Amino acid sequence: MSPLLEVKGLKVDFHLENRIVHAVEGVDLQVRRNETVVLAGESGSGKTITTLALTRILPAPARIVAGQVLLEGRDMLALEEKKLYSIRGGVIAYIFQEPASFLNPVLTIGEQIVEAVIWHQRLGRQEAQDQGRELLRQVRIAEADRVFNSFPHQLSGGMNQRAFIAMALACKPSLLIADEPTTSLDVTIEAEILKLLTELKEKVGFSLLFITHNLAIARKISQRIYVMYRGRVVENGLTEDIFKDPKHFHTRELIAAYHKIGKL
Amino acid sequence: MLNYIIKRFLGMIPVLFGVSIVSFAVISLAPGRFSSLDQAMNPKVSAQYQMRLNRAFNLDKPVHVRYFLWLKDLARLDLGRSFVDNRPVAAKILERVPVTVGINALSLLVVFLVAIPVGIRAATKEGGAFDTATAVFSFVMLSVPAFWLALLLMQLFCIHLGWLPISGLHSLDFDYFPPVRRFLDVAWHLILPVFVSSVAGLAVISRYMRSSILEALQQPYIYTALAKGLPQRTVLYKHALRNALLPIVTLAGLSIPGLLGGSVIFESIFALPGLGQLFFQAVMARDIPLIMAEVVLGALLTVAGNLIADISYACVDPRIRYK
Amino acid sequence: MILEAVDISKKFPVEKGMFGPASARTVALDRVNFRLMEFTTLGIVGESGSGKTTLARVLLGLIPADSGTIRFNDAFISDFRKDVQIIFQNPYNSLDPKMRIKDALYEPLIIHSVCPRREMRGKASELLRIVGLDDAAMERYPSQFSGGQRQRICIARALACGPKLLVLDEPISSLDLTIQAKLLDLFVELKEKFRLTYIFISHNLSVIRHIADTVLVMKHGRVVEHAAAHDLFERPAAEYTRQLLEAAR
Amino acid sequence: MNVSQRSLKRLPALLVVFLFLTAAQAGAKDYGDAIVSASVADARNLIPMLASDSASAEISGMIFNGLVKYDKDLNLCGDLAESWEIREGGLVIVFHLRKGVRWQDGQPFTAQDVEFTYKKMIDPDVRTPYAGDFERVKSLEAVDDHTVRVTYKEPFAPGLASWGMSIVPKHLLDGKDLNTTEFSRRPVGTGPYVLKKWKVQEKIELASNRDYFEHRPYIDRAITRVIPDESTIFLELQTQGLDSAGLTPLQFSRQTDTAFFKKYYRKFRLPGFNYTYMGYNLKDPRFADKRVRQALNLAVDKKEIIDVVLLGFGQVSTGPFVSQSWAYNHDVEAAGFDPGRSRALLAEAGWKDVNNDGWIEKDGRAFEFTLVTNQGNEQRQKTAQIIQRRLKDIGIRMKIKVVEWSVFLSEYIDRRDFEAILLGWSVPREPDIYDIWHSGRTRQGEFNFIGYKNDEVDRLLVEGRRVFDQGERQRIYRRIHRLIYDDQPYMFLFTSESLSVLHNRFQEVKPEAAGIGYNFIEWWVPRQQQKYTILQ
Amino acid sequence: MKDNPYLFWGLAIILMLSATALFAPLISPFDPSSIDSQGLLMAPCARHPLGTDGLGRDLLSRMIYGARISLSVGIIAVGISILLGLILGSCAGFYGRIADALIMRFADIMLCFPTFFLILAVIAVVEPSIYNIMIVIGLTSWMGPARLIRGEILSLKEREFIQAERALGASDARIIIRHLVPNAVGPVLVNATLGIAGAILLESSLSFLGLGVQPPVPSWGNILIESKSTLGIAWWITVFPGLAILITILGFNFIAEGLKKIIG
Repeated sequence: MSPLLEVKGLKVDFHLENRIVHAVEGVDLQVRRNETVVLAGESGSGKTITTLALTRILPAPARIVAGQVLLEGRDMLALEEKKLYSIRGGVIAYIFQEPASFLNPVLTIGEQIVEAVIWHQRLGRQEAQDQGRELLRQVRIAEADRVFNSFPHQLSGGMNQRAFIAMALACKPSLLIADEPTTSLDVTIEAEILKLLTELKEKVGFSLLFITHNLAIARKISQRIYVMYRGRVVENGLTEDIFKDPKHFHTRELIAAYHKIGKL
Repeated sequence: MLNYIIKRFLGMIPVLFGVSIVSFAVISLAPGRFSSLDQAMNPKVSAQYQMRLNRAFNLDKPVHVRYFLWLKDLARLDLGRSFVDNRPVAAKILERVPVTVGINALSLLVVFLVAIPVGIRAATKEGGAFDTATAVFSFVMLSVPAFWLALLLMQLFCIHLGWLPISGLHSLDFDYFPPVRRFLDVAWHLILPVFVSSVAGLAVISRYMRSSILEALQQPYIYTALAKGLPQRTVLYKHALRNALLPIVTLAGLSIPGLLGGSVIFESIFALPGLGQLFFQAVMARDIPLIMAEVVLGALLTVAGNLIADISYACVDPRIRYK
Repeated sequence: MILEAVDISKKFPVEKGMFGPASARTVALDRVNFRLMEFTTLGIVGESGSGKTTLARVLLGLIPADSGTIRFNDAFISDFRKDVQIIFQNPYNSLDPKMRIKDALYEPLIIHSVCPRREMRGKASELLRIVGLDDAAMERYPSQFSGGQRQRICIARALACGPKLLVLDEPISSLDLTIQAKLLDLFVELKEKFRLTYIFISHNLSVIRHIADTVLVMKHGRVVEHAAAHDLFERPAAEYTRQLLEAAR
Repeated sequence: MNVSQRSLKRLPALLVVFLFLTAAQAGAKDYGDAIVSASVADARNLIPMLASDSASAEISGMIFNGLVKYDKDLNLCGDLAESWEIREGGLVIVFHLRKGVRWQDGQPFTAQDVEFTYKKMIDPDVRTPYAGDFERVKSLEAVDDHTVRVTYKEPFAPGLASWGMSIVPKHLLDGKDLNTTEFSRRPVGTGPYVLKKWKVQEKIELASNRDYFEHRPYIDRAITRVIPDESTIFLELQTQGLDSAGLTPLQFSRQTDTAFFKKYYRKFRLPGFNYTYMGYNLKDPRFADKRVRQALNLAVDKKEIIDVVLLGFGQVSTGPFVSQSWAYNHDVEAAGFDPGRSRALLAEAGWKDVNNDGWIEKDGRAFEFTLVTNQGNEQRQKTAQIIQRRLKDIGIRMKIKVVEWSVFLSEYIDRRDFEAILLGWSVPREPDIYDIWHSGRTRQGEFNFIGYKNDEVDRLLVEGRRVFDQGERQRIYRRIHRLIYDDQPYMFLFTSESLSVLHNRFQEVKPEAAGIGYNFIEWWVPRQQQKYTILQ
Repeated sequence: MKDNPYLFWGLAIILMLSATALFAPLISPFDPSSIDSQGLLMAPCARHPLGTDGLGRDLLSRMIYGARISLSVGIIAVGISILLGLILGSCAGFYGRIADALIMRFADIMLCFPTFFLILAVIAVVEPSIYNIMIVIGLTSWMGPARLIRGEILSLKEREFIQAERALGASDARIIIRHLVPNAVGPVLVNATLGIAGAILLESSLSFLGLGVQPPVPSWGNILIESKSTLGIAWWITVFPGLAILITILGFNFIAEGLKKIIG
């Protein structure tokens, strides 16, 4: 069965004032339906840029130089901008690292969820709000109404991230990209969020592309791992194979650090 | 909210008190006293007249006594009478307020209505022709001395082309015009003054808006908005603009005191009966009650303006409103 | 015993927004007691808001405690500012951006007149060598270094005046795992070489397990458990400790 | 001519209009139009006795009348008084008031109004600057409704001219506090014009008084616009925004000889009623020496100052009077410009350039002094700079200090704290200059601040006040003129001419000694040239 | 330098003007105060490239000497206001609480007064020579820099490298001089260049009110004001000084913009 998402030879350059930086130098990866894939790598390895390139929401200086992003056979990079609107949020959704800074500080949580629902599913405002509150309950937020009307700075990191997940799943995407969603959270809350994500994946059914530098998490939730180093995928395979028999020196370095201070 | 405002008002009292003391001291101790003589000295004006004036205006009493007398009157909200023509100071100020506030409000309106869209367009088309054009305009307008610009524009538009009236607020037979014509007449007279007085503001606010929008567009929550598939327009006008407008609200609040600050030069060139002129003439003639009234009024407005700016900022930015 | 903290407490006023009541206060530290043995590493673990950073700052005298006392054993700590140093979490914030590395290293040397002016360059390059950096770093500015390198420079600066006790407030938490591993080794090496005593604060249990001799678990400003590292990880006494361990596995 | 006019008024309005139409061709004057002039400052108080600033004085002068006024040849003639008699050797003046005169609110004008005005003038609570002359009156008595008898403590010649002071209506002001009454903003007088509208700091509009006792003025409205900036006034002139305005020498000579101005305006160059002088502090030993003062006078070329500063629109001043006044002594010759004699005179007084460093000294001290003048008067500052350079030529170092007006009065003039000042006097029609030159007038706040004392001048000044006969007074004041010029207490510099421009649609404007405004009520504008006609 | 056009052009303008001011006596064709009663109001011609004024004085020479006055008024006035602002601002920022409240309240009081009122009050006591004008403008415009520096120091004080310095045992004075001020100097410099522009404008407005530099000493401000009455026939006396002020302020604004780019 063809994979949900297939990335071929993706290259992204950064045009800075006086020099060009090759952030992504030819990445190939696949994500099948309902599969959890981890994209592991240290800071500066180009993992975040790769995921942002998939739906072309790159920062200004970045330019996609080469490659294809096939989503159910259609190449995202060739699509006209207007056509991408329905894909972003509708087919591919994102969760980011610090929920507080990735949520608009002057809009309520409810408003930020509702606007996506209205835009994608053309619902009336009242209907959209009901659906929004239901989404918050779905991500196990007890006082859904209070949170619906609160602002991001009034909620804890964990609560904001739950709201963020609700927002991402508002339009039932088939691929959820999570970029280090729990790195800035406390250990206990991190565990809860990971548990929530896996449960929702089973219940709702979507593929998960999980980006992290923490191999403990990678081992816990993923079937397959891609290891990125300096803009290239240096190794990929089933999770257990990578842990047992890492081939690339950087993977080995990662595994060694994991065994030393990564796992308990 | 209320106890915050009360706290701020209580905070104001010392400032206003300080202002009144400093200004009373400055104007009383500064050399030069009130005198009715014009610069063309008229020998017919007798000498005792000056003595009578000094006695009438308590100028012969020591400074601190006079200050308390003034304070006592202020407590009864009586701002006293102007030395120059003995009219109540409050009336003299009130009759000038509409002109000064009117022009300042108009130019503030022009500034915010024009500068914000200009700033947005310059930001969204960064580096484009429009952006560089507005940048050059802003720089030049920031650097041009306002009264020099006024003189040149007057020479061009009023004398050379004759399109605009030179000075004053109304045409000669304004009182006999029908209402509509009256409105047009005043508007016609205000074109040049409002333009000249809003030029600097336009430059500052459009540059400020441009950098504020550019900064907002680089914030992380913009990626979230894009990731949700929202169109470019919504991302710009709902997410970025609302955050970018926050500092502008403060700027608007802070320019409230300016509303009452008439510019002396401006009003004398365009012969507009504003507060700037009144204050300058009062200071030159050492008309103490009038000076004190305007200084305290100005101080009250400055402090009130700061409060309004803070409150408006809080109303607009939820991060400050609730913790 | 190098240091003893007795009933340290500290409250912070909370800003309840511009219009809320200003009087509400949260508890940062609530009667914290512990003893620190010389040449050992005390690990302090707790989630954000548990008061571990506040404790570090109180120990360094950067923030005054509301009540309680810190007694130093003057056999070890004779000159407080010289003998006790701190390393912060965010490497991008703990070096003066406008100052060359050479001058940053000279600061402690000048303040405590560790050596005469002409020997300072030598001393500085020796310090850099100790933390694994070369002389080229001298003339460059902090912005020209990676996070890991900057943290090494901070360590060099802390060692400049020959401290006895180093308080490490999440020193490696914001770095990549591989670099965290290397820095941990450096800390261990330095502790032996200079016979130092550490207070190592982290929210990462595996890092604490790796380096700490005894561990202090904190929650909402109170010490929940204080035990030898081995005992704590095998047989956690407090319920909260068990929860933490469970979540991390 | 007056009687026929009055009867016309009683005819119903419509008929009157008809008569005008028929009368127009017969060379009779047309009514209507408005004259727009500008003032740098707004009026402050329109009660004549309180109007100390020039703007207020001008406006109230059109709304009120005094008992007497000056005619075109600067002689006193009757205004509200038809005639007057001087009795008991000048001790008593009896005024016979004009009959049938009405206040602008219809009430009749009587002697009671004159008595009321007099009482208010000497009332200490009324802040009038002009009380001086009236305090010399021993008693004033309204013999009947139209006769007033004024008795002086001693003969006081200037007393007659003082009755040029406007008379105020008793029935409107009796019992009111003149300093604060609203009357100052809504005056009611007997004069040719009525206050119609006063928009503060914008404009004051006067309408013609149909029942004016002489005759109804031909120009319906006199509007004064307040324009604080001189250059803005001139700009308004260039677009016919104003009908009349004063001009600076530069504007008069260079900026108004354009086709536009020749087509629409008439220029007037009239003798001024002022003189500018450099006053020495006579208590300063250097200036106490008359030879030094005369030497300084010779060192400065007044002609050059007039050419550069006034562009020739002025005359060299030789004393405290203006040439068109009968008191002026035409035999007094200006000393002329002679630096050589000036150096000689200075040497005679002991001032020589001993170490020939270019500056003259005496007993080791260089001749150095500071000239103080006031801010805001460009002509005085330019004059000071020219004097500075001329005195440099004879080795005297003069510094210029420009000070703000009210500081100038209180810190320098009142305190006599100056070495030399550059100032000007406006010269009233009445030649009595007792207050400036009499040695008794040197106390604080009084006008003989240079401290001038000349017994003969003192005696003549007192004499000039007692004598009523103009011939006799002329002889006295001409003598005073000679004596003062010889003493050189002031270096008399120049009298600047009053330059003005008037729109040429106004007819019957004849410049005389008293200027052009004396017959303002006669001015008229032919109907087709009228510019500001509004439907009443 | 090339990649920062604003700074380049700004410095070019100001250096050219400073040179003119410095070598005024050498390059000025005439003595600025020599009165020539024959040459009144001559249009720009070979002998007088910028024409002559109402007293027949050569405009070019007066403009050159005027540059000296206007520039020095701007620079010295801002020097005083920055110095005062630096001292008061850093005390308020660093020592906080009472010092902060006192200094800031005093600034509030001073800000309530219209500038020319403060200036008039001082000028009335001390006659308006050039130096007094500079001092007065300086004394009445320190509030802006003080607030700016206080804000900078308040934010810097919390930064960790200051805490580290404290931990090292550095004295307050050392921290202020070695660390706080160098880091705060960037924005202050920008504020200073804008301040100079403001001071030059203020001097010309003061001349308008008769309070500026007193004739015969030429400053662009008082040349411009004297030209008001001859605008119609002698346009050059109004246009050139105005242009000179415009270009000078433009130069300083460019430098400010350039500096902003450098300090980021």
